Amino acid sequence: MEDTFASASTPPEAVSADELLTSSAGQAVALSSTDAQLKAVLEAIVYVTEEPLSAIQIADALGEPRERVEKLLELLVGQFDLPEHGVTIREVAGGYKMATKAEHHERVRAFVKSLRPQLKLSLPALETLAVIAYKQPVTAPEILEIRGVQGAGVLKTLLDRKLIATAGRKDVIGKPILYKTTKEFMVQFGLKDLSELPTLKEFEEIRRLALSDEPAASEADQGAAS
Amino acid sequence: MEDTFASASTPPEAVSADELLTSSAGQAVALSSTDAQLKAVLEAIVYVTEEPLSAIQIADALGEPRERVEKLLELLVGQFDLPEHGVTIREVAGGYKMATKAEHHERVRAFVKSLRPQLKLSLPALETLAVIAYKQPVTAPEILEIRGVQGAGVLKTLLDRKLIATAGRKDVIGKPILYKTTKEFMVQFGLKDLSELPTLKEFEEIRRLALSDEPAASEADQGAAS
Amino acid sequence: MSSSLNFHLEHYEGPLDLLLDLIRKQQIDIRDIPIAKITAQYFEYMEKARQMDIDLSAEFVYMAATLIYIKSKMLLPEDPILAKDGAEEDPRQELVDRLLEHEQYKNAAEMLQQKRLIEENVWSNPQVKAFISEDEDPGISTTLFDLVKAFGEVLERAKNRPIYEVAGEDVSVADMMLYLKSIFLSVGDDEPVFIVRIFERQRSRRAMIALFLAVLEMVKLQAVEVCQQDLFGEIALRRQKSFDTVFAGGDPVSAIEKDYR
Repeated sequence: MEDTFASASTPPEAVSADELLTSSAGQAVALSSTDAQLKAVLEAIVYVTEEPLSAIQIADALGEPRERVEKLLELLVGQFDLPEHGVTIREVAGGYKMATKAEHHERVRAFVKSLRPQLKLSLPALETLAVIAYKQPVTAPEILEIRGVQGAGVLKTLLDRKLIATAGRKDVIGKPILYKTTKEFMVQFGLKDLSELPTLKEFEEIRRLALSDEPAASEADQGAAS
Repeated sequence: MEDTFASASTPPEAVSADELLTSSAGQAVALSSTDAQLKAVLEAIVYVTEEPLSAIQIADALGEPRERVEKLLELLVGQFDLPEHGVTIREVAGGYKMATKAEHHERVRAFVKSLRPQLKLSLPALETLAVIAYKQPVTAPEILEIRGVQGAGVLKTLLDRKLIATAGRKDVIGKPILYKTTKEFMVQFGLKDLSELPTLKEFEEIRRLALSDEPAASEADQGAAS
Repeated sequence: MSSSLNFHLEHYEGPLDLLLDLIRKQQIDIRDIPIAKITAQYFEYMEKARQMDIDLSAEFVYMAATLIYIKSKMLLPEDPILAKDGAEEDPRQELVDRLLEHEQYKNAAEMLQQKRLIEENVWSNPQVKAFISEDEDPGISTTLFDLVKAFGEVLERAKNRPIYEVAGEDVSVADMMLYLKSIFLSVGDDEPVFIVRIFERQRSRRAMIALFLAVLEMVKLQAVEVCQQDLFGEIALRRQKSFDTVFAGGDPVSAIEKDYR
C-alpha cells in the first residue's frame, strides 16, 4: 500500500505523460502540448466563473478557434465525468459550470455552509413556471387560462428570483406584458437548454403507459404522489 | 430520494476504471474502489469549502481514519499538480484548498475582464436610471427631488455607459440639463420601444396579487410537502 | 349525505385540480367522464367546504355552473340538424381538453420539482472574486423588472419622506438646519452632500437665504465642513466627527432660532 503513493514530484522527462490524457471513453488521447496547456486554462476558467459560459464565449474571449475550444471542453467534461472525480463540469444553460457530483451529496453536505440559499418554490409557483417554460413568451391572462386559477401573485416571486423576465408586450387589446424564463431558470433547474424539457406529448405518453399497466402501476403512482 | 441520483452515478461494471488512477509520477496506481470513491468525495469537499480544511478535520467529519484521508489527499494533490490541470489543490494554513494555478492567472484575469459587458448597476445607479426611464426627460434636481438622496456621480456613470443622454435644457431658472434614456438602454433591457416598459400600475398589480396570494401559496406548499 | 368518496377536505388550488383528483382517484377514463357522478361529487366537496367555512374562489362556482350546463346538455336528445351535419361535438370535450392540458402542466411542474431536487444536492463554488479588483463595483445584475421595482421603491420612499414646508413664508434658519440634518442622515456616513443641488431645490429666495445661513451655522458649529473634490468641482458638505454631538440636544438649533428672530 505504501508504495502506491510513492514519489509525489514530477520528473521533467514525464512530459509525455502530460500529453497522454484519458478521454471519456477511457482511451488514451494524444494531445499536443499547446492543446494540453489550453485545456488547463479552460479548466481554470470554468472553475473560476460564476455563470455558465458557452464554448463560443470562452473561445472568443481567449481568441482561440471555437472548434478547438469546443473539442477541449468536451474532453474536459469527459475526464471529470469519470468516477474518480468528485467534482464535474456540467453543461447547463447553454454553458459549462463546475459543481460537485450529486451522488456524493450526503457526505459533502456537512461541509457546505450556506454556499447557496435554498430555493424552495410552492407548487403554484412551479406550475406557473412550467406554463411559462412551455408557452413562452406568454401573458399573465394566458397563464391564468391554463391554470384555471387566479394566481398571478406567484409571478412576483418568480420575477424576484429572476427565474422569469419580461419579454415585451403582446400585440392584443390591453397590450399585456409577456413573460419568458431566464438563464437563471436553466441554472437553477440544471437544464442544458430549453429543448431538454420533455415535450408535453411525452407526459401524456407516460400517463398512457402508466394506465395500460393497470392496476399495479397506477397504485404505485398514487403511492408516490401521496 | 436516493434513487433520483442513482442514474447519475457510475455503472458497476466501470469499477475497473475507477481503480486505475494515474499517480503523480505517471504510473498506474491501483486503488480499491472504496478508496477511489473516498478520494472523489475528498475532491468535492476541498472544492466546495471556503476555508482550507486540514486532513484531520476532514477525516473526523467523515468518520474515516486520518492516515487514509491524509494519503488520499496527498494523491489528490499530486494529480492536480500535473500540468494537464489548470486548478490545483494547495496546502495553505495547515489545510487543503482548491485554487487556480498561478501560471494561468494572466489569461484567467484577462478572461474575467472581458466578461464585463453584462449589465450590472449599483442600487443608486439603478434607481436613478429608473427615475429617468419613467420620467424622461428629467433634470438632475428633479431626480434628486424624487429619490430624496444625493446620488453623486451616478449620472456620470450612466452617461459613461451610454444608458442615458442629455436632451436639451429645461426652460426654468438655471436652465438645468434634461436627461433621457438611450437606444443602448433599450438594447440592454430588451425593449423594442419605451411603451414596452412595464407601467408602475402593472408592477403594483403584480405586487398586490403577490401579497394576497401569499397565504394560499404557503398552504398549498404544506399540502405538497405532507 | 352518504358518500362513496371519503375525502378529508383537501386544499385544491382550483376547480381543475379538484376535478382531476376526483377522476384520477376513481380511475375514471378522462375521455368518458360520468358527468352526473362527478358533478355530484364536486358539489359535495363545495358543500363540505361551505360547512367548514372555507372560502372557495369564484372559479369553483364558475366550474359548478359549467358542470351543470354540460350535464343538462347531455340529457337533451341529439339535435337532428347538427347530427345531419356530422357528429355533434361531445359537450364534455372542451372540459376534457382543459383537464388534460392542465394535467400536463402539473406533470411538468412535478418534473421541475424533481430537477430542482437534484440541484439542491449539487454545489458550486465559483472563485471569480479573486480575479475582480476591489475598486470595481460588482453591482447587481439588472433586469427590466428590477428597474420597475427600483422606481416603485423610490416613489414609496418619497411618499414616506417627511415633508419640509419650504414654500411658506415662515421658513427659518433652524428649519433649514434640521432639513440639512435629515439629508445627511439619509446618505451614508462619508457621503458628501452637494450643496448647489439643494439650493436648486429651493422654491423661494427666502428659503435659499435661510439655507445659506444654515450652512454657515453648521460649519461654525463644526457639524460639517465644506470641501471640493477637485478644482472647479462641485462644492460639497461633509459630515464632521462632531456632527452627532452638535445635534444631540437640539439646543443649538433652538438657540439659533432665537438668534434669528
